[in-house]
This record gives sequence, C-alpha cells and structure tokens, in this order.
Amino acid sequence: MSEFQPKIVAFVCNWCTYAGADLTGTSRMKYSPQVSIIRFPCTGRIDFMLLLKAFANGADGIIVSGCHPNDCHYTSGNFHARRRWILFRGLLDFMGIDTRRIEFSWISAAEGAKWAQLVNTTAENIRKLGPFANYEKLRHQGVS
Amino acid sequence: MEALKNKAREWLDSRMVQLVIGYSQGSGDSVRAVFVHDPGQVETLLFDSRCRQNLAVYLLKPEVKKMGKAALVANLTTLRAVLQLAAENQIGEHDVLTLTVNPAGELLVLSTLEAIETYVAISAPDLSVEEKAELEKYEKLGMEERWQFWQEQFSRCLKCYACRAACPLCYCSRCTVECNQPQWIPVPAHDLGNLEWNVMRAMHLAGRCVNCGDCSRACPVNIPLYLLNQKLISDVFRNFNARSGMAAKAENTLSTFKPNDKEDFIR
Amino acid sequence: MKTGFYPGCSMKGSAREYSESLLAVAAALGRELPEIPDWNCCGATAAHNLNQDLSLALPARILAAAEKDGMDEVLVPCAACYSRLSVTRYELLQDEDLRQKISGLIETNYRGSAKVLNIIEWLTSIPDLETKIKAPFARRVACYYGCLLVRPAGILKFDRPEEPQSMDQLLKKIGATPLDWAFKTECCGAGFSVSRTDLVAKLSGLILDDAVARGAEAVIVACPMCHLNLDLRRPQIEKRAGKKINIPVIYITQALGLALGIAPKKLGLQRHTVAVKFSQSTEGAANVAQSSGSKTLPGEK
Amino acid sequence: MARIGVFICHCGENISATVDVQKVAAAAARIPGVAHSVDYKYMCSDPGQQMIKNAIKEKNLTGVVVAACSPRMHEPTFRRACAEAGLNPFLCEMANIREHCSWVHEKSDATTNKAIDLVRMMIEKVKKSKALLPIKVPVTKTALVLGGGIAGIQASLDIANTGHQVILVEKEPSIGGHMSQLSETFPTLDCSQCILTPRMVEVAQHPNITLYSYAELESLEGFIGNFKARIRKKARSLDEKLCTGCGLCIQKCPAKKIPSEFDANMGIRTAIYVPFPQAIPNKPVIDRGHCTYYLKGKCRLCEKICPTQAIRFDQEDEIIAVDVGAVVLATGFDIKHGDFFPEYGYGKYKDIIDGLQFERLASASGPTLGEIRRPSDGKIPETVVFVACAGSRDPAKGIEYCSKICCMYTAKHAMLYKHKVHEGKPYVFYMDIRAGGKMYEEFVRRAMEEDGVQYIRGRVSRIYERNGKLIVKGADTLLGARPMEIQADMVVLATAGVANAGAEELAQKVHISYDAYYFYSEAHPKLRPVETNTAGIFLAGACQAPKDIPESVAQASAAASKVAALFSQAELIREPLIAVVDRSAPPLYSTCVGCFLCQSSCPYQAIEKEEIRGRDGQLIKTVAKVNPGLCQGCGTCVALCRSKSIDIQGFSHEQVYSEVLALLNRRESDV
Repeated sequence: MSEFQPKIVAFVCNWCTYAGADLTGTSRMKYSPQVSIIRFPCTGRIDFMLLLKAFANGADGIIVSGCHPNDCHYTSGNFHARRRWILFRGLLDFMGIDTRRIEFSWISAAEGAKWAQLVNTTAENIRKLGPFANYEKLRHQGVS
Repeated sequence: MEALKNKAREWLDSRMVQLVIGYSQGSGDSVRAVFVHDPGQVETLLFDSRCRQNLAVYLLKPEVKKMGKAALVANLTTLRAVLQLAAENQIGEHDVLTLTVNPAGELLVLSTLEAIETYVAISAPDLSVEEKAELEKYEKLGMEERWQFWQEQFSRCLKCYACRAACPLCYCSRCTVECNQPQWIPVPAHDLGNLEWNVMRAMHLAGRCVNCGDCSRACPVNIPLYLLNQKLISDVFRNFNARSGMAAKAENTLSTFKPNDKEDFIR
Repeated sequence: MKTGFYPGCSMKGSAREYSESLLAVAAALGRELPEIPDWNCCGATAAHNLNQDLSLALPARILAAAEKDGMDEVLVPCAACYSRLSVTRYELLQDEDLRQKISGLIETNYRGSAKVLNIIEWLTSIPDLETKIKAPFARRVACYYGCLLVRPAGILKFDRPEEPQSMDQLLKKIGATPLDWAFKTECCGAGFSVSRTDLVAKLSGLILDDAVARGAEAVIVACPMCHLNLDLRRPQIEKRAGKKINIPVIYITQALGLALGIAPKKLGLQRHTVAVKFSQSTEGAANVAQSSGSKTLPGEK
Repeated sequence: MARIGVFICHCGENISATVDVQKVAAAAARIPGVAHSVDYKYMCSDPGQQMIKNAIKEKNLTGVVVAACSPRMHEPTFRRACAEAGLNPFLCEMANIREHCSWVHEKSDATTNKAIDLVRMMIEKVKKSKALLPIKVPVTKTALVLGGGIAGIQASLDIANTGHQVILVEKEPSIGGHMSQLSETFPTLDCSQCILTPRMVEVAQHPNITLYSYAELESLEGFIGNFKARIRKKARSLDEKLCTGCGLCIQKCPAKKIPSEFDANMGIRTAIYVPFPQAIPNKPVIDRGHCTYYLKGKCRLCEKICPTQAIRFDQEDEIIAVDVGAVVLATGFDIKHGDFFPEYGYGKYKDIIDGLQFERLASASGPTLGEIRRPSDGKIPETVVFVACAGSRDPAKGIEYCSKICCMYTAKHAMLYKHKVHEGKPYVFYMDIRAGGKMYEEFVRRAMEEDGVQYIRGRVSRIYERNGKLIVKGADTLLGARPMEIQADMVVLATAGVANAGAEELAQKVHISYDAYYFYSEAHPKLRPVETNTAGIFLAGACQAPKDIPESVAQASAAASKVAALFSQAELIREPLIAVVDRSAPPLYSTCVGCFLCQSSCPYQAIEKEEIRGRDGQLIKTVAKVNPGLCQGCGTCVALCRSKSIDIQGFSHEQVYSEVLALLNRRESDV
C-alpha cells in the first residue's frame, strides 16, 4: 500500500489567488498534485455549505484563499468572507471537526511563490493528519 | 396579573387589536400559547417564570397574520425576537403591540419598537454567567471528545425540523433543506445529513439568534441545540461586539464588516 | 445614584487641606461622599513606567471595590489618581481579553460600571450651584488645569484639552472673574517636585509670572501636585526669580468653600506656604484667615 | 441529454510534456454526455479554433470544454470562437491544465489524473451552464457635473468638447471655486485668476454646457446611464434674462458692511452682490439674510435703480428635473476654521489667520489690493510666523492624514510676503516638507535660500498675546528640541484641508461611499481612482482627498474621459455574470422573504426592493431585486442568502456544486 495521497480542494477567488496560482505556473514552481483549484469570482461568493460538501465527498483537506484585505477586486467581498470564516471555523471546531484541515489564506496575484508554499505545507500537514477518518465514517452512510 | 388581563381586555374591546397572543395554563404544570380573540377569554391569560416560549414565532405565520393586528404577551427573548424581525424587515412599527412584566412584577406596555429597545437594554451582555460556564465546559473538551459528543447527539436527530418550526427567526418561505437543485442537505436522517443540517441551521442563525432556547425545548430527542447557538452568540459578541435583537434598525453581523475585524488563522 | 470618594495618598497627607475643603463643601451641599472601602494606592507616577499589568491592576482593584460597594460613580479629586483610574477603565473596557486577565489578577470581576469623575465634573454636575453662594468669591483668578486632568485627550475627553474651559465656568458660577491666560495647561514640573526642584522653580515660575502679569489675585488648582509645586516650592521659585511672588494658590474646593461661607480654617487655608491674603479692595470678598502658615507637613500632624 | 465537446490542448510541449493528453482525451470521451473529445497541438491557433467551430456544427454540441491554459488568458478567445459557430459563449468553459497542472507538477500519473479531474470538473459545470445574453443598458448621453471649481470646470469642458451635453451645477453665485480666491499659484507664481478666468468664460459660452449657478442637487435616483436628477435653483431674487450685470444695484445697495465669503471674511460686500468682479455668471444675488428689504420690509433701492427692472423680490427656488447618464462629483474641499485651535488662539486673536485669508491679503484683487497688512490695525507685519500642519497629521486633532497642499502654499506665502515686504522676517514651523512634484522641491529651496525664509523643524505648542505681540512657543527639533519663542506680528496657520460641510449628506444622496473623513471613496485605490463604487458616478478634484491644482485638473480630465467612454456607445453592454433573485409562480412569486440582509452586504448598492402586487394592485410581498446595471458579480449576496434565493450567473449554485462533486468523485473508468 503506497503512501497516503490526500485529496485537497482549493476554493479561490478569480482576481488574486487564482491569478497568483497562474503565476506559480508561469514561474514553473513545483507543488503537490493533490491540490485542485475551483475558481470563484470572489471569496465573498464561497458558500460555507460547499466546504461541507467537499468533506462529504472525500476531501481530506481544504484551502480557501482570496485577495488580501483592502485588495478585493470588489472592495469588500473578502471582508464579508472573513467574518463568515471566523464564525464558521469556530463552529466547526466546537463540533469537533478538525479545523487544521481547512487552510485559510490571503494570496495576491503577485504571490506565486506563496501559493506553491501554501499548497506544499498544506499537503504535508494533511498527509500527516492522514485520511479524514471521522468524516469517512459518515460518508459511507449515503450519497450526498 | 390583573393588569395584564385588563390591558388585554381593553385592547380587544377597543378593537385596537383583533388578537392577543399570550400564555395560559396547559396540562399539568405546563403553560401553553393561547390566542385570545374575544374579551371574555382574557381570564385564561397568565405570565410567570414558566412562560419561556418565544411567542414571536407566531407573528409571521400566515394563518396568524390573517387574524388581524396582534398584541403579544412577551418575555425578554420574545421582545428581542420582535426587534430582530423588525431589523430583518419582517415586521413594521405598527404591526404589533407588546406587553411584558418586568422583574419587579409590574406590567409594561411597549407599544413602539423604541420602547422595546429601551426595555431589552437590561438583558445580559451576551450570555449569562451560567451559560458561559457551560459553554466553556464543552469548549475545554478535546476535539475528539467534542466530535464524539455531537455525533452521539446528532445520531438521535430525526430531521423532524421541530427546531426550525419553533424558531421565531426561521421564517424562510423555502428553507435550503427543501432545495433539490442542488440537494444541499441529504433527505434521509443519517449522520452526515444530520451534521450538515445542524451546521447549516446554526450558521443561518449566526448573528441573529436571540437565545430563547425554543429549538432545544422543541427537540423531541433533546439535542442541546442551544449550545451551538450560544457558541455563535459568544463568538459574535467577542469578535464583532455585536448582539442580535437589541435594535430595530441594527445591521446584521454577517452582512456588514469592519476592515479591522481580528482573526488569527488566515495565513 | 451613589457617588463614592477615592482619596488616594495625597489627600491624606500633603494635600489634606484639599480633602478637608472637599468634605466641608460636600457637607455644605448636602452631598455624601463615602470612601471606597479598603482602597489601595493607584500606582500613579511609578507603576505604569514599570509594569503594565500592575499599573492596570491597582486602579482596577479600587474600581472593583467601588462597584462591589454599589457605587455608580467615583469622585477622584487628585488629578494623578484620576488619570490612572480613568485610563485603566478605558483600557479594560476597550479590550475584553485584557479585562478578563486583570480581573483574574485582582481576583474580582471588574465590570467597569462605576464612572470615574474628576473634581470639575463632580462640581459641574451639582444643579444650580449659583443659588447656594453666600459670599461670592469676587476675585480675578487664573484657573490652572495642569496636565493630568486634561490628558490624554482621547481618553479623558476633557472639554478642550489644549484650552480647557470648565473650571473657568465653575469659577464664574461662584462669583469670580476667570482670566484668559496662556499657561492653563503648561507644565509645572510635576514629578520633579523632589528630584529637580530647580526645574520646578523655573517652570512654575513662568506660570506664576503670567498669572500675575494678567492681574490675577489667585491661582486656582485642582491637583495636589500642581499645588505642591506652585505653593510649597514658592521659596525656590522666588529665589530663582529673585523677587517676591505673593499670589496665593488655592484649591477650587477652597474657593468654593469660601463662597459657600465656610470658615477658612475648616477649608485648611492656613496650611498653605503662601499666605492666602486678599486686598480688601474687591468688594464681597470672603473674609479670609491671615495665616503666616509654614505648612504643617504630614507626620507632624 | 447534453452533448459536450472536449478539446485537450498540448500547448506545444507545455502541457503534453508532463500530461498524457491522449489519455485525458480518452477519459473525457468516456464521461456521459461527452459527444466529442480530441487533443490538438495548439487549440488557440486558427486551425485549433476551427476544429472547435466545426465540431460544434457537425456534432451540434450543447457545450464546450477547452482544457488548455488559464481562462484568464484565453477564455475570451474560445468563447468568441464558440459564438462564431453559433454556440452561446457562456456554454464554453476552460479547464486550466497548464498553469495549474502541467507547469507545476512533474510528469506522472498523478499529474495526468489531476488533469482528468479538472476536465471532468469543467464538463460537469458546463452541463449545468445556461445560455446567457449580454446585458444592455441604454445610456442618456448627458453628464451632470457637481461643483464649478477648477476640477468641475475642467471636467465639464472636456466632456462638452467630446460633443456631449453637460449640466454644471455650482452652489455659489459664481463658478471658480477656491482657485479663484488664490493670489499666485505654485510653483510658477503665475496669477491664479489670470489662468482661471478664461476657462470660466469658456464654460459660460460653450454650446454644450448648461450652467446652473447658485444651485444644488436636490436628489438623484436611478443607475448608470439612467439617472434622474432634481436640481434646486436657489432664488437669486432677480430675472437673469433681464439682468445685464451692469452693477448699478451693487453700487447703490445701502447694506455695505457684510463680511465677504469670497474674501474669507477679510473684506466686505453689499447685500446684493457678485462674489468677485470676474464672476461667471456676472449676475448679482440678493443675500436675503442681510438685505434691508427682507429684514425691515423697506428699501427696494436696487429695484428702483435697475435699468432693466430685473429685480424680483418674490422669486422662489426652482426645481429642475434632468435625465443624465453619468455624474461627476467635483464638490471640492474646505479648510478647518474657527474654534479648532484654541491653543493657537485661532479665532481669538485677529492677527492669526488661515491660508485662504492670506491668499486674499496677497491677492491684487483682495481687500488690501495685495498689500500684506494685518487685520487688527492694518499695520504691515514685520515678523510673520507660518505654521504648517495646523491640524494635519495630528491624531489628537482627529486628522491623521497629510493635507498635501500646505507645504507648497506655505512656502509660497512666505515667499510672497518676502517679495512684498522686503524687510519682513518670515518663519515657517514644519514637521516634514513634502514637495513631491515637478519643480516643487526647487520652489521650496528657493524660498529658503533666495528669499531667506527661516524654516524651523518643530511644532508650535501655543500662541498667545503679550503686550501687542503674538508669542509663538515651539521647539526646534533640529537643534536638540530646544524650546523657542518668536514674537510675531501676524501668524498664518496652514489649517488642515477637510471635506466640505455637507459632503456626507451629498454622498448619501447619490449613494456613494466615503472615508472616515468624509472624503469620497474611489472604486479602487490604484486601478480605478476616478470611479466610485456606484457605476456611472465619477470623482474629480479635492472631494476625494486634498489635491493641488495640477492634480485636480488631471483627475478631472480622467473622469471626463471615463464619461466620454461611457457615452461612446449607443448602449452599455456588460457581461451577464451577475446575481439574480429568483422569481417563481404564485402564490410564492419568489423564495426571497425580503429580509434584505443582502442589501447591506452589496458593495455596489445594486440590491433594490421590489414590491410584488396583485392584479388589484395591493401589495403581496416585497422582495429583493438585483439591478443589472449596478451589479458587478462578486456573489457576496449569493453566499449570504439563507434561502438560496439569489444565484449568480456563470457561477451558479448548481454549477459550483457539481464542480465540487465532479472534482472529488473519480470514476473507475478515469484511471
């Protein structure tokens, strides 16, 4: 049985982090292929239900990333998102859901290196944490 | 008590209101909601420490709305629910008259939202000392213990949505659980669906819940849902210094922001 | 509305005439000023330079005691204490975590319910003071606010930190003529009172000069430290200036006391270094004890 | 049943070197709903695009997925290709298997599998995609410019010169703004009015500009391209058509001792007046607050004297309604006045004045005809102290920002004083000298070196009067913070530049955001400096932040070019990637319950209330409605809405939901 390869979904905004990840590519920096990006117009668009769905469908880890404060293409989407994350993360933690599996980050269009590094450290952390066993159990109880 | 009945009678007589929503003696030692239309029935009204139900839940029900203008016998959380509903454009200044009895036992007529605001200002900052203590008890548990605790609780969930029906702030005409394109919440009552439902329920009340506790009281399998609400109430207060149901014009915690909102987890 | 009283060290020692006059005035106005039970040092001048927690814990303990005693507000006549107590209340109400931390240190939950009042606020809050005046204090006065009463502006919210007015307004009420002068909030040398009397002599000298130059008959103060420098250090001031400076320095409560017709002795006027003498010229002036007064220092009492 | 076409690009070697593109194409082909799946060397090349067009026609595809580079690179290319082949462009999506895959991973199965995941994800998204039509908004090609200072004048002229109509509204009786009050301008020392008045005349005579002076905005409704503005034209108390501006009334008016606003209260004016001789329009206004007739009921001298019988004492304010397509705010700024600096005796001592007052003293058309004479006794001051940063950069005064223009005009003032009073001794107290600008630093140097202005780096702590002199106490921080005193005859405070009184009210009237100091907020601090967050409303000049003349003019022209661009098309066409509130059959009409939490979350004020009424016209419910003209498509409201009643086109609930599922649920057949 080969080493555990985590499945990590990245929810990112189109204007900063998606562009930052593009820069990682154009600069040919390497990172772990376990991470795949889903593109959103803005972190403000990212519905917390989608994060639950990711876990429900077998994600071992999640990255959520957008423009730095004050850099939002829509001026305040990321500020709204930040408030939701603060409460959502607190709630998950309270329910015993391992918030180490959700990595929140600000990554600008210029921070290609930061993206690569974020992905690698996240992948490494999740690998250490192993498969999301608790959720695994739930998952077997039915499709979603 | 007499004062309460008299005021109710007066209002019904004068047709100022067509309906008084209040509490009356239920079976055994319990109290239950009562809808008084006819001045003759005001005798059944009562108000004491047992009157915990949040009667604001009835205000938005179509069948109740049909009955005409209502007066509400309200405890503190009911009044806060009224303000929160006003803040969410669900009721207007003239939609409801409220009566309450203050700790000193005097009847107060709160006929304007402003009057309600002044009165609810007496309520505790966010949570009572006891509530805080209980919350901390669970927060102190290890992550795995918390997981086990909630899994065990949710394993009993029947997806009966009594919590939703009892909540004065769950008034959506179509709840997200009823969406099937896409199907956000799986229909069957299995652990995954139960978890997702309860996370969503709590999040949708974040910055809105007035901590009446009716969700827990309504739950047929005694899931301590109030803990989830109180966790968010204390987080909302600590992080954003905000409290729901204190003002009729307040902006909602999650629909506003401050550029300097503090967090310690975003890299 | 229960108003407590925090004396602090100076009111019991070097500035006992301040508290004597305050209590006399309070009595005359029918105001009760119960002392905060088991109060402690506010930590002024030293604590906040040494240890932030300590500098917050000391005042927090005082205020918590006041709260426990059911006080809605606390009168703090000493400007230094007032500054420390106000700043502490502000800091702790700003920062929930800090409030909990300090509450832990003092083993009492400090809620911040009790408001902190300085002497000016307290006197201003007394309704129709004018009507209670028996012998108008008809003097030309220079109201000296000093620093601790008005700064930091952001926290204390004193009327106009750089050009305060409220003491002048009060003096008007009791029949005096407050003068427009330039040294209302200039430094008197404050903390250097003991270590650098030469500095005090210079700075306080400038203050007195301007007051005299503008024809003031008395300097009115609301801070024991200011009084100490302007009054007790008068010999050093005169020595440096090479001239006699007779203008008396009196506490606002003493001026008010006189206006209320309270006997000078009751107001501790005899305790000053600089004799409180007024030329009888100005009519209606309160009849003031002529004390040659080498000031009785604590200990000797 | 969907018929999706999948096109895998090699991008030369860029993708195929690390991703097994054939394998990806094959895997895609096995996914239900995929009718066509191929790989090709360069999808973006003409033959590549042709392949897509042909496939769309031949296999009549219902959707296209191009797996290639970043959509930020070529999405427009492939969507255009689809459109040309008759497929709605929004049914085409790209899977980014280059920047996000082949370039960042080593050649391996894992890399190929990820590419397959990404392709599968976009296939499932496209299955849920809907054909979208671009949004078309009609545009009224008239611009409303608020404020007739130099910024408003410049913007109006630039827009008018592109052939579009301009309505210029100025609240004062004349246009010209603060610039018309200035004596000379830095760094060239050319006379302000000499360069300004020709522009003012141009405005008056321009066929495309309608000028409403002595008027203010009453209300503004609507959205980009379609605003409805109501303008209150205040009663001038005379008939402008009849008045010739001869000025007889002004000469004869008995109420002569009224402080002149234009002269910053350093001079006087009559009750019927024009602010200054070169006023545009050159028609007087009766100041009813001071006019003897309005106060005492008799006089009417002006009426008797007026050769054209133009005086109208009974005239009333007039409301003018106009339709405009864009609005330029050029409402300018003010400086701090009054009791703001008690420790400086500002407002207490006559000879402590502010910068604008000094401008009037130095101006040849000013109350002293350009001689520097101090207000108290008209003496020529021998020593003048200029205090920079009087309030600016001072948190204690609540003004933390730099007012930007003071360093320069203070140097100018000191210079002018020295030029006019050769024996005079000018001192300048400053914190730092900020002379960033063409010829600015040189200008300040000249003040120091050629005109011998004494610059002292330090702040003034207090100013008070002692036997006829103003004692200025400060510190010289370059000489060991040595406390110092200067005995001055006059003090000029460069008081902070602040937003106009009423700036907040106006911002709320036109629904734009403003900062903590009531300066108007630009849409993006770097990239959209002259736009506001409300589409169709632009900023020019100091209403956005303190600015000098060149900057204000530059920004005005920039705003004008934005307006011209907007007016250049018949209608405004926007991508339909915007939020929509659902509508459904009665009795529900919409799942929206009208809590309107979304409203405050929208950065663009795009969410409105819509009243749904029955046939009898009575109100059934009030629900949210997204204004397609204003929505920018961030989707913040979408994620906020509890009942999922708002969705966003192009990133709909169904689309992103199926992306998540598709990405995570690999099919055995894939690998």
